[in-house]
Amino acid sequence: MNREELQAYLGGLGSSLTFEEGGEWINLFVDPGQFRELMEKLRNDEQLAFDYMFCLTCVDWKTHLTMVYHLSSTRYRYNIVVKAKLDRAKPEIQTICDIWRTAEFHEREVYEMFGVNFIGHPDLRLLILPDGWEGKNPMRKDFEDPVNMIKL
Amino acid sequence: MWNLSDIAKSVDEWLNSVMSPTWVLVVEMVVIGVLAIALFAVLGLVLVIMERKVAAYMQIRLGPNRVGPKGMLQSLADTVKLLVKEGLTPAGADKFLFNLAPFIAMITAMLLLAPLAFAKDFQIWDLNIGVLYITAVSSLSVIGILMAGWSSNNKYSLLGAMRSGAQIVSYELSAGLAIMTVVILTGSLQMSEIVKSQADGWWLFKGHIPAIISFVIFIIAVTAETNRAPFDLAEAESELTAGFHTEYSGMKFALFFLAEYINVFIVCAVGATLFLGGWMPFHIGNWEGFNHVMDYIPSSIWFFGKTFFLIFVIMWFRWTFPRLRIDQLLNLEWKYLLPISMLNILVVTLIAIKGWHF
Amino acid sequence: MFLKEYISDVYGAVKSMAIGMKRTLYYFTHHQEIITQQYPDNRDTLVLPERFRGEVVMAHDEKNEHRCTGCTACELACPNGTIKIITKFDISPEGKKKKAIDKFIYHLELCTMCNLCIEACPTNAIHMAQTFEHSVFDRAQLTKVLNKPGSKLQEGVE
Amino acid sequence: MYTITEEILTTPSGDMVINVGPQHPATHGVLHLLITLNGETIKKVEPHLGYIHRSIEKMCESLSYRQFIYSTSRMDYLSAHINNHGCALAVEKGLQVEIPPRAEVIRVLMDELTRVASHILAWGALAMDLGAFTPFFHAFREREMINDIMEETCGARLTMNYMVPGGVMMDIHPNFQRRVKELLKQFSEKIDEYDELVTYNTIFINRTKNVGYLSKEDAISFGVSGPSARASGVSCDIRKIYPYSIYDKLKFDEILYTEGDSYARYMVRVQEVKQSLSIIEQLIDNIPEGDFQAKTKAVLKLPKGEFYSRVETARGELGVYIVSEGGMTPYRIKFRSPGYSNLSALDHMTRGSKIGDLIASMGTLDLVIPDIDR
Repeated sequence: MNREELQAYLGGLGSSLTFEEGGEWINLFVDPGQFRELMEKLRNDEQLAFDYMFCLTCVDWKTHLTMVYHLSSTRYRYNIVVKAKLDRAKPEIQTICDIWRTAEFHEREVYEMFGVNFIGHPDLRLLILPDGWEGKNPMRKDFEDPVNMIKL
Repeated sequence: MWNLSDIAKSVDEWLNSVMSPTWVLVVEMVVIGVLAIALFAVLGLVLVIMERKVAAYMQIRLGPNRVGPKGMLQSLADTVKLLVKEGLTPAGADKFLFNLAPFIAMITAMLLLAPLAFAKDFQIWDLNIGVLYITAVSSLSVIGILMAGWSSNNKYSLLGAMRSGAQIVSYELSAGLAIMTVVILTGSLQMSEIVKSQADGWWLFKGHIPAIISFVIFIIAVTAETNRAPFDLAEAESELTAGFHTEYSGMKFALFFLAEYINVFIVCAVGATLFLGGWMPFHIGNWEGFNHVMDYIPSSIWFFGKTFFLIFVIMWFRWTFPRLRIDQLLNLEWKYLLPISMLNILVVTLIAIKGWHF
Repeated sequence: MFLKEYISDVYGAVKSMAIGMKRTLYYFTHHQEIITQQYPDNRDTLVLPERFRGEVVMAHDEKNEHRCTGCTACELACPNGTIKIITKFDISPEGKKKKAIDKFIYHLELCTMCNLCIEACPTNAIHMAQTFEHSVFDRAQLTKVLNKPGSKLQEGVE
Repeated sequence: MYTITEEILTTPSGDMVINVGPQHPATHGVLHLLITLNGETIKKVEPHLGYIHRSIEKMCESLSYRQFIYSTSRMDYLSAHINNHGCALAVEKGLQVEIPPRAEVIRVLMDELTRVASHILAWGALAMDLGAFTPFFHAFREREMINDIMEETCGARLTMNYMVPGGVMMDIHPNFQRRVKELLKQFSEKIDEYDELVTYNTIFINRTKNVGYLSKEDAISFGVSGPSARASGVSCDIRKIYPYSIYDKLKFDEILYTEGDSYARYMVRVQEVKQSLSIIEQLIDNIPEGDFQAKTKAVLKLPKGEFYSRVETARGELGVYIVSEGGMTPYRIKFRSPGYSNLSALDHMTRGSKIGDLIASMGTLDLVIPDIDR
């Protein structure tokens, strides 16, 4: 499948999917409610078989958070980007760490750095931050640390 | 020609002429004790610097080269450092056992010195079961290690000690069997008898291939018994940081360190005595001139030369091989060394009965 | 054949070990292969490549003149805030006010030797020196003023 | 007083929890593993990270596109050039600049030299983890030559900061070609030694064969990349499947093993050294003349959008994800570091094996802790 075919095929997977133009790969926006369902389809669909998740991260847009999932298929060599907008005050999304096991660590990182709550994650604890860390999430844009952050 | 046994004899005669026999015994014991401790100190220094130099040259570097000529006094400086260091005892440790353990390790090593023949007729105690005595006492060394590991209140130490226990107990078997081959060939447990029986050739050469096999097994087994790489699972610094002596510091650590080297020296001395003819010079058949030159070299030089060659071989192992895993270590003993040495001992018995050896 | 496998096992193991031991024995007996550099002793003969990045220095010629115009390109290029330039206004003989550097402050303790300031400099005023023994007892000594006292801007450098 | 005697006596299962790290000889840095042991058998491995987390991603948000590249050398310091290359590629994707052919060749040469240096260090460090010290020093002999080459051309030995958006910072040193050829000659003489000391050694084979098994499916699922994944049969060499720079014009093989154990991971590295050397051999006499740097503006501004570049570092796939708002600094940068994903597979790989196997698995995963912690 070329890019257009792939995009058309992906569009048929869910109702609330929107595509973002431009970019190196197909950008797919999904509603957090249908997110888990879509991801399962992407992983298990024989035409797609996105079995390798090479990047999982989050971007703080000040008004909302965006989860960014980079998926790759080792069988067909497709790459796509799946994005989901989250509410910044109470960010929540279904976990996918049982679909791609690498997500377990990456979700823990996003959890502590951005404060996203992954529903169903088996072991959502602090991984990088010191035990007993309280307060804001360091990678959010409004994080201030007067001691350790030196403004140049 | 003067040699060590003549000196000992004349000292003995002089002491007998000035005091009663009871006092002579007391004084001689004190003198031997002092000499033994002095030998240990010197051996410790020499072996440490030797190990570091051997390691350095194998690793294409220079090794210690600052203290003294060519760095030869480096281990002396290290000893001074260890002496003035604070010996810590961890809070949760069993203090009595913790402090006792290094001494047990050291005393065991010291006890093994008794039946060694350092030169012609120069032996502390030529007891008639010398070989048995050595195998018996050397197995005590595991107690010191177990004690240290258990009392340290450290999980690394505990794991190291348990590994060491399993290791030493199993490798004693094949070490013992390898020693037995020479005992069978000689027909005596006495050290001086064993050396004398090699006047016309070392057992390594006289005993055909079975003797060589048992010599190799002996070297492997004693390397394991002294916890040296590739069998240094008790310390295994990349797994257990430092194993049973993780919590030791200062002089208590130095005692463990020294005990390890003394043990290496002793097992190599035993190996040299049993297989390489002890203080017997190297003779070739009927080359009169060559044999005469060899006889001219003092017997103590022969003994120490052979011992240090074996020590070098053990160091050579250490700086070439990776470490085994604990189950592979036990596999090697129970699946390879033990069956081979048992078969070997049968062959040796056959050779001894039939008198096929030279 | 169990026994055959067993024996070939033992033989292969012994052979592989002997190969390794031969190699270490080779190095034990061939001391010319030693590659150790005896560092503090070879200070006199130690030559570092001319591109080695040790610290930022400002070149001064024999007339105590440098080439720094105080344009702060290096200050902007530095990712760590290592460089701080304090400018002043010189009065030239014709009575014209001219901007010049007062102090070129360089924080060696913050520097990561990334060479971005050298690349950014339009007048080649600063360059990397090949020094590398930077340890001192007081951190304040690592904050350096690169322009020498009384130095001036070289003629013709804009 | 709390003693381990009590702990062992009061834990019914007889399990024991041991800290491996943050200061431990086998973790090559400040990795902290909490391992649950039953005797010598590992029941669980739980990594605790963050001991040297410098938040490079956050720092980069305040650095310009020229400046942030230097900080990525501090992530995976053993493949600093390749990290820088990845960042430069991501920025260049946004800038749409044409890289001069000379710069591309120099970049690839540097990348491959870095890969060789990294792999032989991994070789030595693995042997040291398994208890053989000598190979470590022998590895440093060749690594030292590479470091000298780097020092001469780039000006630093470890954190070179040689790649800039649009090319490389400086032209190669006049001695570069001669010294690289010396290095190739040295390798052709000494490469057998590596096999003699480690690869053929029975103890080494026993310690690594069938140890830390990772199946192909698990490797993909855990996001394992680089030599560790290729040992499980996953074709994941970014240089082959999504070629960047001039890798599509070069002749080299992707090393694939299917065993998935520690020995296969080790063998992939040893073979990759040979492949990298052959790449260097192809390029060293064919460095085209021309500029070493494309003309770029003094102040770089990326258009609004997202730029993702993938490069193959010595440890696996490095992804540089730049979100730009059109300003002078990136809005958000994410480094997808290979070590982080590789580490997540460690627990799965080592459950039920011995402590010694954990060390071997860790050594063959070739973890670099600053890469994991970023």
